[in-house]
Amino acid sequence: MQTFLKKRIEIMVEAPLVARVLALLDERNVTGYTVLPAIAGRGRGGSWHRDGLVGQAGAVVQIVSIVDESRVDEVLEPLFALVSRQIGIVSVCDVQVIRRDHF
Amino acid sequence: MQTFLKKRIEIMVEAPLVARVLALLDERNVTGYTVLPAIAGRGRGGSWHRDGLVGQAGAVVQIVSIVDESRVDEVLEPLFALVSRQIGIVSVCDVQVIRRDHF
Amino acid sequence: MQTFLKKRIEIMVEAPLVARVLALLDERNVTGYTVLPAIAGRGRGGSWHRDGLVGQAGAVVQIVSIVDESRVDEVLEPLFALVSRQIGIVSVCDVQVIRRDHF
Amino acid sequence: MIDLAVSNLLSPMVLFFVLGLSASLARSDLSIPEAIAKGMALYLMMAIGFKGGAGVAVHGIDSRLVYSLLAGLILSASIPIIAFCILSRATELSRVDAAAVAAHYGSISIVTFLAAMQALDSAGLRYESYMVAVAAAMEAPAIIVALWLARNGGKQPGPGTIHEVALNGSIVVLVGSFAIGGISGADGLKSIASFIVDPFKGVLCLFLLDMGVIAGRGLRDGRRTLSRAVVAFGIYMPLIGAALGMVAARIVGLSPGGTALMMTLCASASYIAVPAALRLALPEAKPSIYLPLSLGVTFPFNMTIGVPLYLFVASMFR
Amino acid sequence: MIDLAVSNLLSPMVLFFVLGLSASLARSDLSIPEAIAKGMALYLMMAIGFKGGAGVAVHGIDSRLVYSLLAGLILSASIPIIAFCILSRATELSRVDAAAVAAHYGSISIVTFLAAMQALDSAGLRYESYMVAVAAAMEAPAIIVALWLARNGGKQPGPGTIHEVALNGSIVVLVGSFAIGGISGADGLKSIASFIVDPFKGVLCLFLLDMGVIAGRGLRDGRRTLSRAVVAFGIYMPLIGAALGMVAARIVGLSPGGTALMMTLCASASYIAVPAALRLALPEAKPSIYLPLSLGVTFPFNMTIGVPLYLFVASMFR
Amino acid sequence: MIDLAVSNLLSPMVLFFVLGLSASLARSDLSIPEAIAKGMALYLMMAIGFKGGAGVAVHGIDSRLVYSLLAGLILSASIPIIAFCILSRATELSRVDAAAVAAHYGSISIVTFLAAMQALDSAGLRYESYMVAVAAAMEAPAIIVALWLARNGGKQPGPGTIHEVALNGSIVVLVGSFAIGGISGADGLKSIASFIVDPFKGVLCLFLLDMGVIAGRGLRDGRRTLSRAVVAFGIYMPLIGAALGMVAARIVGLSPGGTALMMTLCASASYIAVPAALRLALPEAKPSIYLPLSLGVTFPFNMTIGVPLYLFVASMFR
Ligand SMILES: Nc1ncnc2c1ncn2[C@@H]1O[C@H](COP(=O)(O)O)[C@@H](O)[C@H]1O
Ligand SMILES: Nc1ncnc2c1ncn2[C@@H]1O[C@H](COP(=O)(O)O)[C@@H](O)[C@H]1O
Ligand SMILES: Nc1ncnc2c1ncn2[C@@H]1O[C@H](COP(=O)(O)O)[C@@H](O)[C@H]1O
Ligand code: NA
Ligand code: NA
Ligand code: NA
Repeated sequence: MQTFLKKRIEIMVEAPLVARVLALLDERNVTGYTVLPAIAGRGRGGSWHRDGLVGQAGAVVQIVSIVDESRVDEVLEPLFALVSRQIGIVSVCDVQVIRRDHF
Repeated sequence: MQTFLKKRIEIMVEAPLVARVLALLDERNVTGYTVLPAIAGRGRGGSWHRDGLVGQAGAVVQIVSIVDESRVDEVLEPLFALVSRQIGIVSVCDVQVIRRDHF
Repeated sequence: MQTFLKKRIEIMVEAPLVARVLALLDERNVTGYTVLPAIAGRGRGGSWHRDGLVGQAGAVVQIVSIVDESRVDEVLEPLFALVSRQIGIVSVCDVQVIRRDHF
Repeated sequence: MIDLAVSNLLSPMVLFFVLGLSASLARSDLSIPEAIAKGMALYLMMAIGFKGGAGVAVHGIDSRLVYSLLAGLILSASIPIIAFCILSRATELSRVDAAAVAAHYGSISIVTFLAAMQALDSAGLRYESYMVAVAAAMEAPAIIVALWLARNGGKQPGPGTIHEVALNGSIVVLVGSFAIGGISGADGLKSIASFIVDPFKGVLCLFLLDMGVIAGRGLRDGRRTLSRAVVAFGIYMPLIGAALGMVAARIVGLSPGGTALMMTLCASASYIAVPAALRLALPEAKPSIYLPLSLGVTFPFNMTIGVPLYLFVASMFR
Repeated sequence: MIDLAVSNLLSPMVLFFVLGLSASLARSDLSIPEAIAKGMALYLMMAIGFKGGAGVAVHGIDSRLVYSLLAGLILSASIPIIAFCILSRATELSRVDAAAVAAHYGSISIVTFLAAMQALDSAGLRYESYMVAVAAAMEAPAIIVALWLARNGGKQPGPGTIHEVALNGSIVVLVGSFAIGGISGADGLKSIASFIVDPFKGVLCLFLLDMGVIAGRGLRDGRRTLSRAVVAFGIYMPLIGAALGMVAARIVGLSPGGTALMMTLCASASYIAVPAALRLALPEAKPSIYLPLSLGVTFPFNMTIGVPLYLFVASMFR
Repeated sequence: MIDLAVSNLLSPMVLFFVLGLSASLARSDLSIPEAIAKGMALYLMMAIGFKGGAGVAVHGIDSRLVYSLLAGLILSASIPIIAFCILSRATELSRVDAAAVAAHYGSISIVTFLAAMQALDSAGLRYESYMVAVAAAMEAPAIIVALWLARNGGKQPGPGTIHEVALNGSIVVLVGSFAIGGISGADGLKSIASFIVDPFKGVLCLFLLDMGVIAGRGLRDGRRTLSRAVVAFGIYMPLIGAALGMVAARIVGLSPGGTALMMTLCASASYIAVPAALRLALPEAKPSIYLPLSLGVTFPFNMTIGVPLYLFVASMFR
């Protein structure tokens, strides 16, 4: 089956920042993204857990966006600027997709 | 440590379709899969959010299945047929696993 | 934009075991990890679903940790020992990150 | 009339709905966790089902019960045809989209029904307990008719779709609780009244706060995707439905309260069960049309203007 | 007897359980969000713990309290041994699987206990308030005995496992609320009665709807993985447990109501705390055997036939 | 005094808080699903808002309402400045961290406020209904002042941040319910009293169980990250705040109950709204300092020692 090479950008970012990251992706005309919840984690700044009434501070959310290779840099630069002062991890990997037109 | 090359299939599909996708994977004797919830997203058809009482329409769910390379095509063809009329994104990437027998 | 090669370790493990896996990662001084919930799945041991009052037995949780290549083996060996008697799948893939110092 | 409308508009129920709607339009981050909203929906289904069943057990089965069910089925099957004809003429929607929208208006919104019941209680108007069963009966038929309209003789919905709609969780709870209420009767009701009767209205207020937020989101989406003609349809179609419901209720001989409920059922549009079914059975239809229309236009219209209007009209048959 | 059984079977509580079970078997998508189910479970634990503690505060500490706790501990430790012997002889299960199943039957199901308490309330039978504490005491010992059976002198459960079981969230809430109820007494109970007493029965109904769905899922899984001999064990073992519980209750001198509760505790099998503990301490045992057996066979059996039977037997000691 | 303190410490409310705290410190896995905790928080906001509004509708608008709001605003803006000065001198915190901590103490903890209201009810002390509005008014100003302190003339918080804080979901529900309560008045309150009044205290108990768990987690984190000087600040700062609140309440002429509430508001520190706002507006400040301090030190201190102390002091003005 024919597949096409794209990039999967995975952003783990602290919850209060999510709205800004999504606004950034919208601005850059990324075709789409999906936000996944996380329940716990640990980083250099300590550990967190989502049970109970907790505010957004500390908690992390995962954003996945599959984009064309040609768009990657255009998205990473401003993401880096945004995330550098905040809590956030951005990783990119190669994926094969079956519908070219979608991205 | 010795690892083995497998393929990680990631399917993001609208929630009402999940049962059909899983039935398809079962039919093709995929050894296993895991379904992860999503909380929000945006695509060409607009954005959605899972808070509040929302129906399944619009919401997306992520299905992850790690399979042997030899099985990939066998799974992708019918998945493509199923997803092509619906909302769904299928991506495949290479992964190394530590237990060969499991997949 | 300059990026750096790291490894993304993805662990799907039965819920009762999560605390032990995280303790192991802490012990090995992994810089961070994030735990994502799953809602359903199927493997050789049957299928499960998180709706309703269900205990932890059977349910699976996903742990994602991005680490430096040099640390991978150090983490995989004990993970393998831990997971081999239990329910768990460990996979590793290449990713590019934008902040080198973080891992 | 004005009294009724004002007292309905100033009831805590409607005020909480408006609060949610305004918060959502002002882009507040107010939101109710999905699990809580689903839990409240289950509770409301269980409560009205049980109360309806217990009511039937107490008052006995009415010969009108069967006629009302029949009327509901016929209305739910014929309203989509009317809606489809109107949409084909008055709007630019494609055949498939028109059929999909039509399905929503033939089916019902249980929350609107709840709001009408609560308004009747406040106004001291009585209604037939079995109207809950009529509501359940009206959920599904519209979908089948709409699929037939969309395909116009093409391939029919598989038995899978019908099974999925008929055994939909919320219908099972509603019908099941109705049956349990019928078996348990007044004693059963008394034994769990402090769970399903006393806090009911308060839970409904909190639930409507959530529905207001959701409706506001629908309204915002709708601004971008709906044409004027389609928005107008979302406002006059409930009135047409209500008129048909009124005629049917008079023929069956329902009480004024029952008439108001039948009008509300016909006027309301589904936004949970039908969209999910259509994504499977009619994936070509665009959710970005039918969801905002039903949720962002018709639902708020009914909550604020529709329901007091139907009550007023029905109360003239006293 | 037949009266008691019928009135129990037709109580809203059991009917909601059956509704959930049937919906699940008919493959309806009815489901209760995990968070809601956990919230209700917490509520039920808090409520029965508090009421039990307040009851003890009012009626004073009974010398039988200590004997009952002791009896519970001994039963919870010895029932697994009996179950293990039977399973080794009557079924094809491996040593490890037999030990794992045995652990479930020595421990208890708090939901079955709740259903029995509610049935006693409906039948107007009184019981000792401290039976809640007995229930808590019976959660853990069976696990330790079963691990010893599985290993037969091999490596013992680490202190980690025991700590995890003993400080398990639901035991903490149950025992903690019992203590708080004991400290707060009748005044404390009065001040929060409209939360933990009045809506209790209704919440239990909704909770049992969920448990029915889960049990139905267990039953479906069990059809594939359980042999006849194992299924049979899931039905006669509760009766053996109940008989032992009855003897112990008579020796301790419990009231008829307390006897029925002790029988229910011994007859019921755990499906939350024990499975989770065993996944850590005995990972070789197959969850696909012990989960469906406890949840899909024994739990529905106790809910429908077991509990009214134990009540009937216990009520003969009046 | 000792009577009041003991009866407060032995109230179910505080006991459930202590249960959660102990369970968390003993590393039990007790936890309440996030959705349930958020649902309860919404419920509590809705209930106190509505009751406050209905209270104002019944008793009429007091000239002191405006003065109290003003006093609240001034206190919320000036306490951070005092806190900042103390922190700069008495602790090793950086300018930015000191400003961030100061923001928390200028803002309020609504749960502490609820606990104080409940303690007043138990003690039979009355308070002004509009204190709820004062609480809402005190949420935000401290943040703006703290940002100014951190930047000291640098770039100011964008309108985005202010919008986010002011339209924060919980403030919207609190203020909105207050308005709805004011419009609906006594009749509205009566119609939903069995939801928002009767079970209130019980829900608060369950909620405080959760808050105890969270506070325990904060306490555990704090052990590692907080210096002694900072922990001490978390205990004496509430007393300074309470003293200021007392003076302001006397000037405005609040009742003893209202005085106790004003003291509690000034003494309490935010741990939800402010941390979230600061992550956006002041990301350089370390959450690992302000979260454990507010949640793990000041909150438990107020719940156990602070609130009864403020009540005692305020009750001397009778
Ligand atoms: N290497 C990593 N892999 C996966 N998630 C991480 C990693 N590092 C940090 N995180 C997540 O990001 C959050 C904040 O990290 P930090 O800024 O290092 O405290 C953590 O609590 C984790 O949820
Ligand atoms: N490029 C993408 N990367 C990740 N998720 C996507 C992407 N495109 C679409 N999605 C998800 O799929 C849903 C439907 O997409 P669409 O069919 O484009 O409207 C969106 O709401 C997203 O949750
Ligand atoms: N190949 C796979 N890909 C993704 N998830 C899997 C896979 N195999 C198993 N799982 C997950 O691991 C759980 C236990 O698998 P098993 O031990 O094979 O029964 C399943 O219920 C799935 O959630
Ligand atoms: Na309709
Ligand atoms: Na037992
Ligand atoms: Na304060």
